[in-house]
Amino acid sequence: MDPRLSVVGARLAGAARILGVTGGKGGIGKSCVASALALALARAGRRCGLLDLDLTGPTDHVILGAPAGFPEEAHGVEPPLCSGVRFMSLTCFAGERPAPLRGADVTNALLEILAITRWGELDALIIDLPPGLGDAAMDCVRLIPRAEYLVVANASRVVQETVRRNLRLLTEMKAPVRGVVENMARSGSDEVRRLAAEHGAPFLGSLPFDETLEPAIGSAERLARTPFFAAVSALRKTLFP
Amino acid sequence: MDPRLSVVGARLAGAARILGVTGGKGGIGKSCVASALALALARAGRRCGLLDLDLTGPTDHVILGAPAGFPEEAHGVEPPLCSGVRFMSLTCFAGERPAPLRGADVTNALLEILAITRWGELDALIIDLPPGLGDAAMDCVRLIPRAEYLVVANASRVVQETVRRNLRLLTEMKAPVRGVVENMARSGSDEVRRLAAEHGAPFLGSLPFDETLEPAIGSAERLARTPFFAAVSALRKTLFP
Amino acid sequence: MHEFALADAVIRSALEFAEQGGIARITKLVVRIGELQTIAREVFDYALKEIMPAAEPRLAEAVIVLETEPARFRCRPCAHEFTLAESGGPKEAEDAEAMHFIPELAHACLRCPRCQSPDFELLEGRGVSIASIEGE
Amino acid sequence: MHEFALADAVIRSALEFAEQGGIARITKLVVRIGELQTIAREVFDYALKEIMPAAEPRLAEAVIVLETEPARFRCRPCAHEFTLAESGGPKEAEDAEAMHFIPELAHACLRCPRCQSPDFELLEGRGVSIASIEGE
Ligand SMILES: Nc1ncnc2c1ncn2[C@@H]1O[C@H](COP(=O)(O)OP(=O)(O)O)[C@@H](O)[C@H]1O
Ligand SMILES: Nc1ncnc2c1ncn2[C@@H]1O[C@H](COP(=O)(O)OP(=O)(O)O)[C@@H](O)[C@H]1O
Ligand SMILES: [Mg+2]
Ligand SMILES: [Mg+2]
Ligand SMILES: [Mg+2]
Ligand SMILES: [Mg+2]
Ligand code: NI
Ligand code: NI
Ligand SMILES: [Zn+2]
Ligand SMILES: [Zn+2]
Repeated sequence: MDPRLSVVGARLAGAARILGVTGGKGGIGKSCVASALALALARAGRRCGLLDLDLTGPTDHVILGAPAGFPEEAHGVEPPLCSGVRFMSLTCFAGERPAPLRGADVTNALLEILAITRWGELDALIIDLPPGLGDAAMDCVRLIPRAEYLVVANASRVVQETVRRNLRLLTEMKAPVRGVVENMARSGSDEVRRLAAEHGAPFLGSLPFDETLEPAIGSAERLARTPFFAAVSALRKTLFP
Repeated sequence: MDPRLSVVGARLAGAARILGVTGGKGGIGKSCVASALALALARAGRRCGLLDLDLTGPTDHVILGAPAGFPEEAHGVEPPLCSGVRFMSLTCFAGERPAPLRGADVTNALLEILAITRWGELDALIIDLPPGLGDAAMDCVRLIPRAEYLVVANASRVVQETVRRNLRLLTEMKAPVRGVVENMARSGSDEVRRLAAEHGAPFLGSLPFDETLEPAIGSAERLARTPFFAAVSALRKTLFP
Repeated sequence: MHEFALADAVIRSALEFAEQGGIARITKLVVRIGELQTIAREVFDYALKEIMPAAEPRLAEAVIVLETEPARFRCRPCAHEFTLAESGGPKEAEDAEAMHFIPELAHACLRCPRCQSPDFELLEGRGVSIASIEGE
Repeated sequence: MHEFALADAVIRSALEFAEQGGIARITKLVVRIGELQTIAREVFDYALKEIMPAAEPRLAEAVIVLETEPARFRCRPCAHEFTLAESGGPKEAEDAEAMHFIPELAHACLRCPRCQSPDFELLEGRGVSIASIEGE
């Protein structure tokens, strides 16, 4: 009998809403959107958590410039406050070491993190998901049935192919899709809007391709001054009015 | 007892060399590089196979414009010839249907594909790997011990973080890294060269960021006319002289 | 008939086993066929005979038994256990063929009959495996 | 002391079990502690008592038994089976602490003593689990 299954709900009970950032495809900016969204929530005075569930390719600690080191223990693990965001990632424990994890290990590690992390009261918990339709994505749906999803896409044909599969699957699993957002938008194209409509999901607009994003990575201060962040802040208002 | 384990070696015996295209990070162009490399080999008169092992996010069929439909069966499965490349992907069987696969399913599906596919004589088999350090990456090392690896990277900080973990792991698993290539290079930056040097891997040069690549996706003819393809063809000469 | 490739794997596996165990003659080989892969016994039996090396003394007198194993699934989200028939089975011929090649495509073709989830575990009856080998 | 969070999980799980089984009083609870997580028995015992609801009649008389389960691994590439001691154990205090929080970080901290691969299976001795519950 796995006692962790009995405690996940209680650990997340203080989070008013839970939003998974997904899309199936790697490199479309899920982690940048998830991190910026968490930051935008914090800057708007909301209590916000960010959980990086891309266990074998974590990057949110790089984007936010989270300091290294084990989190505080107090009747569980306390997610460190990082630029106003309660932050949790496998890197809090693994540091720089690469952790190759097979599917069953991903499920176990994810369940352990959910069982021991004390988020406290949050207005929103943002979950950054890995690419692929694998263990983390399915466990998120299975273990956190009240999670809603934000799907990140762009106009590229290979991205559309992957995002389409992801949207079909979320719909089949009855996971509520709060909307689809286009990232890295360069010019006015209608592909992502059409993709959203195809699946009956709201299209939440476009986040611009932003040359200034990359040099801002690692500093919340600099991130907050980018046009990308301004667009994510507008998205934040739509998602968390 | 799993009989498939006894036949993998024999099925791949006709391939003179096997090259896995990896990098850990999604969206850095692994699939574009793998597909273009296979195409470049075919155009250079080499017998080449391409195996898409990104089972939950396959895209090589989109990039090459591979026709749909089950492959021919003849004492096994015959990889269809697609623009001169012997091509195999889960999409040959799954079509448009999304296939959510947990880790153990990935291992099983991958092993089944390896056990039933008759590649015949090949000068090179290119394997396109998914992002992450998970089941497919580890099974590739475990089941195909003679595979060499090409690591795709770029100058982005989040990419470097992920590729570094991937390189450390390949080295630890004693998987031969044939080299590191920079993709989507925009200007002269030295990050990827330094990353390669850090891990004692050859730096194989840069593939340009190419605006004309995206509209060429889906047609081998158009792909072959892009500057990206010209750069991949040069890389082909280095890797397969 | 990709069954030949699987029969080939079974034969190679049996010979490997004999090699490692220092077995001179395999007397009995029990092969299990999972229901999910819908391999017809006769087809597989024919494939095994076709693929069998003519001049292979270690297998010449082996009795080959084929057993079919029913497929059983358990849904992860709702814990419901079900059979292939209870899942409704493949909806189209294409689904059946997809699972014939790659049984894991069950996750693309079948759903939990109780909650419709594709996130189920295949407990038994996947594909071709060797249940036992006897030799001397 | 994140042991409190795990002890909390154990108590909730036991009460859930009692609820579902219509059990009025739990008489015995056997908790297994995997070696890999290096949770000290005394710490966990203390945590269980601290976390135990004071006014919980269903648990008031339960005998709680803690068992330690040694860790056993099997390497996937080379099939070698080994113990935590045979792996050489964690090299640094940081490695031990990482596995204390997330036992799967064994794949970042330990290697197969025969072939150095991080691709091994954890057969036994991972973390905290409930071995059995008795009640009436
Ligand atoms: N709107 C944007 N403009 C420019 N670059 C972006 C944008 N969004 C993301 N990127 C860049 O794209 C790369 C991948 O982003 P990341 O958030 O890691 O994607 P994912 O999490 O989907 O794999 C990073 O190098 C990041 O800096
Ligand atoms: N050199 C390049 N120049 C411009 N776009 C590229 C280049 N390489 C890849 N892309 C684009 O980047 C996206 C991701 O490429 P893909 O090959 O699918 O990455 P991966 O397989 O690593 O996830 C695609 O939209 C593709 O068109
Ligand atoms: Mg990411
Ligand atoms: Mg991440
Ligand atoms: Mg790819
Ligand atoms: Mg691919
Ligand atoms: Ni067949
Ligand atoms: Ni602790
Ligand atoms: Zn179900
Ligand atoms: Zn080993």
